[in-house]
Amino acid sequence: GKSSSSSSNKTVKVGIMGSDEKIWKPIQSKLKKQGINIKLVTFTDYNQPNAALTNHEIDLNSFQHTYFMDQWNKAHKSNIVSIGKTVRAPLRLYSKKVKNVADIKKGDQITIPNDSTNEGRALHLLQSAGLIKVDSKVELPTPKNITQNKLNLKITAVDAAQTPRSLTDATGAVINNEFAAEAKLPNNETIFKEKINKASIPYINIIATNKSDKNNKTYKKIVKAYQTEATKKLLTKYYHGLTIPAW
Amino acid sequence: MNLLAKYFPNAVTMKSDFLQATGETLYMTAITAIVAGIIGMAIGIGLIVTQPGGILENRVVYNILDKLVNLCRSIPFVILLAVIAPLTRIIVGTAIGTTAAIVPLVIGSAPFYARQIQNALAEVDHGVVEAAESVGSGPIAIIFRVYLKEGLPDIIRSSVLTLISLIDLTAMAGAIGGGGLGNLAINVGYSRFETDVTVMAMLIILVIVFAIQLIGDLLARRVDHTA
Amino acid sequence: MNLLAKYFPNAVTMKSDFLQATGETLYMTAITAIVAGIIGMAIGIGLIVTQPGGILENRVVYNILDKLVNLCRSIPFVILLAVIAPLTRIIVGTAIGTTAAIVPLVIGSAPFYARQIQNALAEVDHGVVEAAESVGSGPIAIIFRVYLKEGLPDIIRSSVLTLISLIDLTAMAGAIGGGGLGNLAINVGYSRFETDVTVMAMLIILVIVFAIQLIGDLLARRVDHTA
Amino acid sequence: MTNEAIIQLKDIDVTFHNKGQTVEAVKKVSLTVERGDIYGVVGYSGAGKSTLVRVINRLQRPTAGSVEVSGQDILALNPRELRTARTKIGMIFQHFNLMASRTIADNVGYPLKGRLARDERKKKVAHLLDLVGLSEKAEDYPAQLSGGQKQRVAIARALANDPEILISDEATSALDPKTTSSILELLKRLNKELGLTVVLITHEMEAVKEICNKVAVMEAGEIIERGDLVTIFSRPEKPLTQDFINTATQINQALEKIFRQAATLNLSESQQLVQLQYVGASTDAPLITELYKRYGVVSNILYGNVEILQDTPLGNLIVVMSGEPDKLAAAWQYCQDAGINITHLNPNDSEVA
Amino acid sequence: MTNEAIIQLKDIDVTFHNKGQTVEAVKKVSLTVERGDIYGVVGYSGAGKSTLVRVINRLQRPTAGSVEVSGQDILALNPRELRTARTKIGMIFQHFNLMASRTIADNVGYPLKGRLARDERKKKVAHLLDLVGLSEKAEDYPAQLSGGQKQRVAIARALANDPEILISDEATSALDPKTTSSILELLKRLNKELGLTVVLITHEMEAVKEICNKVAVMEAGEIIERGDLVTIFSRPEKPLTQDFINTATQINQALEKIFRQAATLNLSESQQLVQLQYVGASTDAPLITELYKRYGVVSNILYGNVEILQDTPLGNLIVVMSGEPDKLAAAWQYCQDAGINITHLNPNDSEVA
Ligand SMILES: Nc1ncnc2c1ncn2[C@@H]1O[C@H](COP(=O)(O)OP(=O)(O)OP(=O)(O)O)[C@@H](O)[C@H]1O
Ligand SMILES: Nc1ncnc2c1ncn2[C@@H]1O[C@H](COP(=O)(O)OP(=O)(O)OP(=O)(O)O)[C@@H](O)[C@H]1O
Ligand SMILES: [Mg+2]
Ligand SMILES: [Mg+2]
Repeated sequence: GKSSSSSSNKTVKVGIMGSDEKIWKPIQSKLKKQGINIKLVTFTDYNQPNAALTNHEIDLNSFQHTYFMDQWNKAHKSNIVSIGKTVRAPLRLYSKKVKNVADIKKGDQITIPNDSTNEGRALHLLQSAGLIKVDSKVELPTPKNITQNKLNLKITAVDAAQTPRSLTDATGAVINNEFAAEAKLPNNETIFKEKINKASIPYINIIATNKSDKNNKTYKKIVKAYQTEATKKLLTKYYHGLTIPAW
Repeated sequence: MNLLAKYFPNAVTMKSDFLQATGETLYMTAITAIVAGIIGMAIGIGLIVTQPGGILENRVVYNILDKLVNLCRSIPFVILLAVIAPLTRIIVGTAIGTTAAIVPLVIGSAPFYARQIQNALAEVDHGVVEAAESVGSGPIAIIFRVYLKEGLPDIIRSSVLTLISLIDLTAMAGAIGGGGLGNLAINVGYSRFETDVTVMAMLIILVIVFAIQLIGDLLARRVDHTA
Repeated sequence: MNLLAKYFPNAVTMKSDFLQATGETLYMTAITAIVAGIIGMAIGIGLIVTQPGGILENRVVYNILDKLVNLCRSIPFVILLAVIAPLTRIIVGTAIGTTAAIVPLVIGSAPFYARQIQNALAEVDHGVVEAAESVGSGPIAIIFRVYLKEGLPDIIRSSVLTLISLIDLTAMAGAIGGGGLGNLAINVGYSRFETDVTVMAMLIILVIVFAIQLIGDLLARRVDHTA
Repeated sequence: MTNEAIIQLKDIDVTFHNKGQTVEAVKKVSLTVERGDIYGVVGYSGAGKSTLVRVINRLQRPTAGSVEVSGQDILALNPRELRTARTKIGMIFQHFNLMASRTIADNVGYPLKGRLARDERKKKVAHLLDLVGLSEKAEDYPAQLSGGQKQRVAIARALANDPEILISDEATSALDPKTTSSILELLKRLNKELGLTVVLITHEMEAVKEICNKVAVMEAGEIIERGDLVTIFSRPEKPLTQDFINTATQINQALEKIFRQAATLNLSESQQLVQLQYVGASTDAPLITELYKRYGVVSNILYGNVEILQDTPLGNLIVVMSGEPDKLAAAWQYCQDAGINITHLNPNDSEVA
Repeated sequence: MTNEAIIQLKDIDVTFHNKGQTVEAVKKVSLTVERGDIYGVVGYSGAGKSTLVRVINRLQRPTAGSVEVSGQDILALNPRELRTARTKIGMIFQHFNLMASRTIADNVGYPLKGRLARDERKKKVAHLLDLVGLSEKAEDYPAQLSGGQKQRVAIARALANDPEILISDEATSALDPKTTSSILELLKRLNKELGLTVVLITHEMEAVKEICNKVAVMEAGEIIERGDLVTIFSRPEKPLTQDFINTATQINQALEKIFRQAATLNLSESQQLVQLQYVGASTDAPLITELYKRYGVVSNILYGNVEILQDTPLGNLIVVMSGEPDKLAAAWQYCQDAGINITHLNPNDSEVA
């Protein structure tokens, strides 16, 4: 579409999640000095930014990980591609009631985010923590796909923003880094953390665009502007090490 | 069955999920309807009888109820889910799960229903209320034997409206682990791009909505003797 | 100002955000109210006049409208936001942003309003309609000069109810980048655990809700000449 | 006035179905109203009067039968034609059916909207309100009116369109005698001056006597008797009609009282209680004086009702006649020859004529 | 019957405020109704009758004044006491106020719920419906009734509680003469047998004549005349009262017609048109015969209304008297001496008495 023009005074619309504004605002001002106008379009729903992208209502988006993008492309026969990594946002298992995974008792309740990718990811996390086993044939498991649950844990999917809040009721909660940071959860309440290994690669967040715009120079500049020390500092400031730069 | 499998490839494999979700939706809707129904009805009646010119005119009570209803109605439901967690914990022991969802659902729908009841009862002919007063009926008798009886067709129609809105509201109960068809449609169908699951969930909701509307219309017609 | 800063540490730094969000909420609410108001009113009137015994009794049209309303009301709003994106794109050129939010808001609230209007007009005395018929009034005159005129107090009360529900609905419009106070409350206040932002956003919504209710009550009282 | 039929109902049936129950409100009724008639319809409460007249402007579609108004088959009209036809038929509803949301002036002006310019409309409304004596309530709302005031608004509204036919369903039932009189006079004037045809449902026999030229009596969905006013009042055939006329003249109550009275209880051999009924010119001859002059019979009027219907006098007297038995017999013969209906009453029979 | 006052209204004012407008519906009205009275209240439409009686059971709180019913200060009662007091005051509303959602039987049974056991209630309701002739409509709903049927339901409901006082606001206005009679008879019987006190608002002077023992006449919010029935009817003082009585007896219309009639237009020197009005025993003397016997004066009755109110005859005759001028004068003198009110009418004056 129209954004393929690389004229420098062109406005580029970037779709992000509302909570990422504080990271993107400084980048926006920085780019302005370089003659690139960024318009930030904030979303709250994961489905919308990709739809908007394929419809050229926005030019870039930065909210998803590769895995989600692949899923989306498959389902919508779209051609969204990554043009740069942003951060790793490992999931963590938190608890206010126990200090160790081993202290989790029979019949305890664990909450997990209810959006499908995080839900599946959270179940995998619980599996690697040795709490449950899930059907390996299923890519994105739901609590239905739990094949072994020795402790007879009650696993409840709730809104991602609810996971920190559910710590009052549940023994443990799998919480996105973003919400953990916002809720200012103390580090010592982390009882298990997603490992950074090969398996976690698909969960690296990216800046994405339509395949046709893959080589757009302006967009590359924007990626560059993101992948800076300044951004790293900001991430540390806001996420206290919960979110890890991935470039 | 072949056709079903063709158009609902994912949904057909999730029979138990659908059953459970339907059960959750009906459970949340039913319990909420009863509790919010009673509370909303009570507040709605309270508003009517204490309003200026009402049979128990009382400026203070009226204003408190009126403002309370407005207050509750000002809180977006998603927020409500979160902010009343402490209350939910007191009432049902936990703030997550299907039963816990009922508390915010009640608080989210009772004030709405109260307004509906208030509007419905405002239509009851004042002359009939006077006739009841003239034979010595007290406030209780006038409420139950005049307002609720005379306003019944409209109350039923308003209840249908509220009930259907309530089903809509239960869709959001997924946020606190309430489950239900709406949650299935959103968190499985929609966010995993399994459109057929969304469609199937919506079809089931549709059936419930039509059933409620049908029964409501029948009842309303049966109790409406004005023409 | 000190006190404000103490109790609303985050909110005070976001004056422009609040202004913008308030503007967005008002914008979405107002435009939706007008569009959904017209559509809902038309459908509600359609239901009343084509219903069995209505002045333009027509089983087919009545059933189509009735089912259409039920159908739309069966779709949870969050789903609606997504499924009508193609339609939204056709109408406003884009499926994201404040203006784009208006399309699902209209589709989400118009059927609800239609039912409200239907219920309100069902209360208009049949004898008065007959009186109008007896002097040779046609359907248009009866709709505008009898139904809408006689039903006005109830229509106003129902409109207030719908308008307030609509504000609630705009809170979800944030999902498609619609912004607004609800979005602020959810995405900043709720998701970022900045409770004061939530509270502030809710206070502003509260003011809007109270204003609507107040104006509505005043208007309804002014046009109600039944007692 | 021509003899042209303006309303012709033929074999009208109206049956209501309510949850299995069936009410035959009107059964095989035919009725012809001629242009310029003031046609009274009387009958028991629930006889089907309101239902019958609602058929005239098709507010009630009959289950069977045909309706012709001003030569048009009302049942065959399409909606547009029906509306035009209705503008010529004014209707005053038994339950008024005023619009609570409009002022009195607006209620009355309702039918004129779009037909008259604003100024003319205002003038006409003012005139109509003046006719019914409600000028100072023009800006009030129906809820602020008394029962009779509401009824007068309904009357004014029904006249707003200058209808050719006025259907009046108990239009004076809530009015005091004075106001009733003035309304009836108004209708009569419109009838005389503009040829307004009126179908007047009423239970007030005074109203019937005052303005109707024809009467139909309904009972249980049927018209049991009909005819011109004087005939019906002077020679009612059906017991119901007689009852209505008697209750209207209160002759039954009078008789009861008379029978209880001293004067009649000790009647001597030479005294006889009789009821005299006559129509027409008889009153011009001084009957009572004549009876004395000719036969020396003294008549004492205990109860009397002599009235003039449509310029025809109608007499109804209860008298005690005193005289020699043979003279009395002669006097009675004289009366009969003069066309006077004479009934001998026995006060000791408590049975009433 | 004792002379105990059962309803005592003192200096009642009722003022309505509507958007700046003020209507003084009732002004400084005092009224005493004694136990066993059937007190008629008549007056122009909009005179304030309904408003006044609504004060009795405090459906309308007066702006000023005091209300005493059965010795209780109604305005001072607390809600519970008021409810008890109200059970003893039955009220028939001008607009019926039936509950659309209840069957006829349930409407009538409404006041009995909780006071009578189910079986007794059923029996009583059946009895009441029978009294008003609506037994076969017991299971119908108000919307299926005719106007008069609705009114009868309202009457039955008002009687359900066996009230001591019945306030009846135009309770027979929608009823045919026969049904009206039977309802009035019913009220009279309840009055005689159970001492029911009735306040009867009506515009039907026949109803007043038939059952009231006292009458008050209202005009523009005030009671302008009051007294016992015979006094009011025989010697009405205020023009309004006279008008009402005249319109009721239709004497005005009769005069108009008479003036138009042949018999009166060519009156000779020796003829005179006179109106004779008398109360009481006068009717026992055979007046007309007497006039001929004594003075040779021949009287021809053109219009006559002789009726019996509360066992007192009341005569109103319009006659043409013929005789020698000096004999006529003597005859008139005789009438006057006998307590008969005599008015000379001049047919060429179109002015009506
Ligand atoms: N909608 C209806 N459903 C069933 N029955 C009805 C309906 N309307 C009228 N009726 C019945 O039809 C009969 C005739 O009613 P209608 O109103 O014509 O009587 P009416 O002669 O006007 O009486 P009134 O003098 O009391 O007004 C009554 O027995 C009444 O109960
Ligand atoms: N709620 C009200 N607001 C304002 N004015 C009112 C109200 N109710 C009655 N009035 C006025 O008070 C006056 C007396 O009314 P009321 O109903 O007592 O008359 P009424 O004597 O019963 O007349 P009718 O015989 O026509 O029923 C009328 O002029 C009426 O317009
Ligand atoms: Mg009728
Ligand atoms: Mg009145």
